[in-house]
Amino acid sequence: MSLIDLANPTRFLALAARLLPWLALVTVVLLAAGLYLSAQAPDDYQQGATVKIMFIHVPNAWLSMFVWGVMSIASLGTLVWRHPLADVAAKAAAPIGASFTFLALLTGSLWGRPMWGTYWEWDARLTSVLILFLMYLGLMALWRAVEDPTRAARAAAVLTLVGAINLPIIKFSVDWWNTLHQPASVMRMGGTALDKSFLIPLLVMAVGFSFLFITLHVAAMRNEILRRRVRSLQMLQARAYSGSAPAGSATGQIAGAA
Amino acid sequence: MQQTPPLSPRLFGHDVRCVRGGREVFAGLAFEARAGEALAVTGHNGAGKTSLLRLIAGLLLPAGGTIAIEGGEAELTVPEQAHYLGHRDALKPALSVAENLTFWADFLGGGMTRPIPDCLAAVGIAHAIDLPAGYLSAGQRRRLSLARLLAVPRLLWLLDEPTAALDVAGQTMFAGLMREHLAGGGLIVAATHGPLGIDTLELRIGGAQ
Amino acid sequence: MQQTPPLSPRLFGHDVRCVRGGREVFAGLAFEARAGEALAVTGHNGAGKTSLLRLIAGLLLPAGGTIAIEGGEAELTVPEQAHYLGHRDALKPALSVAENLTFWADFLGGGMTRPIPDCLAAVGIAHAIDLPAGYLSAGQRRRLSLARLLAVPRLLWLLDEPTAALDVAGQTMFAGLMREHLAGGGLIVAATHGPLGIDTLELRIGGAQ
Amino acid sequence: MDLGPYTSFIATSYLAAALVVVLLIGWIAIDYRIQKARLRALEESGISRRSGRAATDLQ
Amino acid sequence: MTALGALIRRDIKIALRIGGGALIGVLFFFTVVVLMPFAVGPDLALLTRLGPAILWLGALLSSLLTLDRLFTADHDDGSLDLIVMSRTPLELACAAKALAHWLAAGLPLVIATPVLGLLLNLDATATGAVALTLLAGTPALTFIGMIGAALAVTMHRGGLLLAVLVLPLSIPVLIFGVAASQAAIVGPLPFGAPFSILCALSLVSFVIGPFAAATSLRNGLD
Amino acid sequence: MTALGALIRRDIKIALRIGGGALIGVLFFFTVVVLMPFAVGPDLALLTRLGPAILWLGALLSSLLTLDRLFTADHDDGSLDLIVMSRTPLELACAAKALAHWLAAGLPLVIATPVLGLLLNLDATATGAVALTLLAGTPALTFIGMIGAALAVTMHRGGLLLAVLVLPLSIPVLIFGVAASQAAIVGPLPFGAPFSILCALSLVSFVIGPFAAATSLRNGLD
Ligand code: HEM
Ligand SMILES: Nc1ncnc2c1ncn2[C@@H]1O[C@H](COP(=O)(O)OP(=O)(O)OP(=O)(O)O)[C@@H](O)[C@H]1O
Ligand SMILES: Nc1ncnc2c1ncn2[C@@H]1O[C@H](COP(=O)(O)OP(=O)(O)OP(=O)(O)O)[C@@H](O)[C@H]1O
Ligand SMILES: [Mg+2]
Ligand SMILES: [Mg+2]
Repeated sequence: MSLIDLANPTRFLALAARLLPWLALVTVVLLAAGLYLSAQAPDDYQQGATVKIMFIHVPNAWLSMFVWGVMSIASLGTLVWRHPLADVAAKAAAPIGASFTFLALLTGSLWGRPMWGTYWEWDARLTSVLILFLMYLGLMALWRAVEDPTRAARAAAVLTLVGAINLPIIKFSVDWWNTLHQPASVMRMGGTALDKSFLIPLLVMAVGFSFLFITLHVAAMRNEILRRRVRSLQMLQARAYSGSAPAGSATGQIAGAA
Repeated sequence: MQQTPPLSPRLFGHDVRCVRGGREVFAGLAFEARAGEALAVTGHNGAGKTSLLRLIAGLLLPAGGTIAIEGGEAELTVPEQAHYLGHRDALKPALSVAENLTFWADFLGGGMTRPIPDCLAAVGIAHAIDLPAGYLSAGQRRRLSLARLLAVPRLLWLLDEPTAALDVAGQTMFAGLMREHLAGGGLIVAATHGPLGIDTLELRIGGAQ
Repeated sequence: MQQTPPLSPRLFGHDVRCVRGGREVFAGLAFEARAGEALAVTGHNGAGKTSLLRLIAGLLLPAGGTIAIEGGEAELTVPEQAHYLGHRDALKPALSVAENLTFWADFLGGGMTRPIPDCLAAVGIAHAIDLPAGYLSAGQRRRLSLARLLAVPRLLWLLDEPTAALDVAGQTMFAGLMREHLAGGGLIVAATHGPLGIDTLELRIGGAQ
Repeated sequence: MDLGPYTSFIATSYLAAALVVVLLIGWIAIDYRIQKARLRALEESGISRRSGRAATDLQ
Repeated sequence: MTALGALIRRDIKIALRIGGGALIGVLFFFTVVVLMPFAVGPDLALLTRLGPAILWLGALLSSLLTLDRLFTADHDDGSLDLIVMSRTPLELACAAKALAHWLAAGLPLVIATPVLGLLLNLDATATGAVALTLLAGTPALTFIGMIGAALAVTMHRGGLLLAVLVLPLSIPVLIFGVAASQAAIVGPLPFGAPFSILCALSLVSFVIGPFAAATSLRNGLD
Repeated sequence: MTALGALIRRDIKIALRIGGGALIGVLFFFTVVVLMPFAVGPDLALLTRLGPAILWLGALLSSLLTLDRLFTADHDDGSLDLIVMSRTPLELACAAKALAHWLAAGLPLVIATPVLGLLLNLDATATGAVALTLLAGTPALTFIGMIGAALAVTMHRGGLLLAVLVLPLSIPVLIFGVAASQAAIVGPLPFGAPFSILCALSLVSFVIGPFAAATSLRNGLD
């Protein structure tokens, strides 16, 4: 099955119908295994049981950024190659990405309360995730503001790409901004040197959430394709019955020209 | 900037397809016009006349097919060799008649233009030269738009119902201007519901009503 | 809400003067129409046809003169007894055809209205009842506006070029609706450039072109 | 399994994640049904994809 | 009542459909509040102290800036002509439209306040106080802003000009809104006094707003 | 060059004529800054401390909110069609329009800053620093906001949605603008470092803005 085939929405629908059950199955298995493993994971000597929040927090944080990346690639597809599925992919990914970002923020705050004594801190990483969340919402607002999906797609693609450039800029500038006024009051876990007993459940959960994303994304793309089909059929219907509209007005004819 | 075409230029479209708002307006359209010819685009409301002009002007992207000029200025695209006169008249009510026209002459023609007062006189609004464009009646606004076509020479005129809002005298005046443009080797594509007052080829979109 | 006029109602204007943007459009205009009569307002572009309709509808204030209905519902003003159908169609693209019409029926008629599906069927867009109004073509939008006139009974119909955008079948259908309205004792004032398909009195503004 | 003094925080995190995921799945599933139903209704009312082949290819 | 109910229902529906603007106001509110720490610096104590002011400013700007299409949208598509001609008094119709706008765009601001309170490190009392004052005060902002929205029909432009016209009128609301919130948080004044003035301002605006807007609309059509 | 010069001259002329929007932005800037003391309370020391932040916020909101008609005005009257068709590259035309907008609506903000500095009890150095950073930073705001203004053509609506889309993009400018001002006023860091980053951001936006706007305009016409 080549890329050309996939470009055909009908083929995509057929493929999605075949793939979705399997994707869902893999997701369920992975997430179940991940949950089991994280329940088995020992407590951290410093953070106690709260380390369990990590197993949801970190996968969601990763995915929040990963999804924007997917949308950026799709946007290139829309603007440069005008691939017919690209804007469907971008539009379907936005709400899912926003949900993951929301979860990263929420679980991070819930972790922060026991760890730092506050739900929120205007720290570099936290703030840039918050802005990412706002950008997701803005993008979704843009999709909602334009009725015609193809026109909305191009506008959204420009914004997605500009946002992709901006995110690292925000990340770095926020680092700067923070140290300028006061030393980082934020303590955080060592991070890199993660023990195996935490690493394995974390990785399983991360892969599980990634599969969750793929599953949901394929399903949402299918919905979007159907929605557009409904829209164009409705437009046909609007025209089909109109009193005396000339039949076959869709095709051009030449009379007496050149 | 003036067209001194080596060959006699030819505008043609081949298998043009237009989709707007997710709906096909027309498909498989072919047309052709040579230097000195005018093509009248006709068809019922919503047939796609305006859409065709905007496709030629590069303001809409065709869903398929090609539109090109053969024998024009080779390094320029079709829109760069064309004037587009649409329903909206590209005038700023706050600027005076002269300021409006001078701006378009400078912006489109890069200064190599017919003198502004001549153009205004040719369309019959020389007396209003210093009025703000906002005070003009609909017919006078249309005349001011027409003056733009004279101020900057372009090979192809794309006209969307150009005689709307013109009174009888205005239509005669405009027919004269079009005849001059054609005689100078120009091309015209005009969407119209009525007669233009010049000899034209006809391109009918969407079948008989 | 339904008009059951005690006398045969009469709409009249006397010495009406209209000033727009500081310029007099017309003055000393007099007109009259009785129950069952239609008045066609004609005149060249810019003569003041639309202005006259908006004066009657209370949307412009006359610079002089009176406009009144005799023998209508006494406690109501002229605009409150009238339907106004202008160039802009008062439809919300995001709402469906049925939602749009239901809103106007509820808002204008206070619930005492003809059933919505009947009205839509009468103007020939029953099949589109659940579509967003934004998907309709210009002619279909116009039909939906016409359905408003049927949904809520009003004595006086003020119509500004009502047949614009209607195709031939649509014009016949609309002429039938107007005839029905007149037969029921209604009044019509319509600005028009062409024939309406019913017998009318004529009011010419601004003299011959 | 004893989660110590912060049980509520951990539980809330997991529950919130579950809730959001369930909402997402529910939304997507319901949306699918709605679109399918609309398509069916349209096709029953005689609008077939073939009658407007070109118009329905996602453009 | 059918007429007014229909108008309110329609306006809310449109605000929530595709192309409607109901949630954009909340998003703007969010963005403005998130912006503040970047300007002021990430000092949580200072942010907490400024919290009520920041929330009120965000709500004020967002209420006023969403208002610009309140009447111009209806004017552009011709609905306003029919509303003016109808048998429903124009004042009531204006009030109904403002109410619908508040329900779709003002109330969500109040609901979003607790989340933003967390970001600004406000405690439960403080957040509650700000939300309560916003609940009492945003209707006043909508009904005052409505006057500007009606003027926008006459002037054929909305946006910033509207904000410039209306902001000075809304200063009293801002003052008493922040004062009441501060009173609830740090004292020493009682919460009741500024809060009842706030409510009084809202009540006054319910009367003045619709009348001024209706007058301006009647004169502004052409 | 004639073409771009003509475009800049026209846009400035229109902005300054009656009905143009050049001064509304300044008025809005004034209003927002004057509003702040009402929200924050009359604590002069605090106001002084917040001064640069307030001025920057006001300038940010005012620049972005005046931008919404940058392209839509030309789209509505059909000028944009002719600009897109012309022999001038669309990117340059966009840049010229943005430059004109900055001259008519951004520069006045810088000029108004000293007056507002007085109101906020800022001393001469502080006011100078803020004005200088605004001079370096407002072009970036205009050129970033231009992207939103071009998107507004596609969306058939400007206003708040535009602000919501563009505000996150302008956060870096805000951060370094305020940081440079603060550095000049209280130290301890040198003024130069954040200021040169600010300038760099402006330069980057000069490139990205016109390209993104032109892409969006080309695709957004219909
Ligand atoms: C709302 C608050 C929070 C947000 C928005 C947030 C955001 C993020 C993001 C974006 C990442 C991925 C970054 C990367 O891989 O480079 C991440 C990773 C992580 N976060 Fe958080 N976080 C928050 C709170 C917390 C808290 C309170 C803790 C624990 C004390 C925490 C611990 C971690 C750990 C251990 C990682 C993995 C680090 C790594 O892979 O290097 N986070 N978080
Ligand atoms: N902006 C748009 N978005 C989506 N569809 C559009 C748009 N403009 C026009 N259309 C549709 O495209 C079709 C062709 O429109 P077009 O304006 O080209 O017709 P036309 O032949 O110029 O009609 P008229 O005689 O009324 O000028 C119509 O069916 C119309 O509904
Ligand atoms: N909004 C306005 N402000 C100022 N003057 C106006 C306005 N609208 C119309 N006019 C002027 O009033 C006069 C009458 O306009 P009106 O629209 O009533 O003409 P009409 O007879 O309906 O023309 P048409 O046949 O084009 O519809 C015209 O000279 C016009 O220039
Ligand atoms: Mg047309
Ligand atoms: Mg008229």
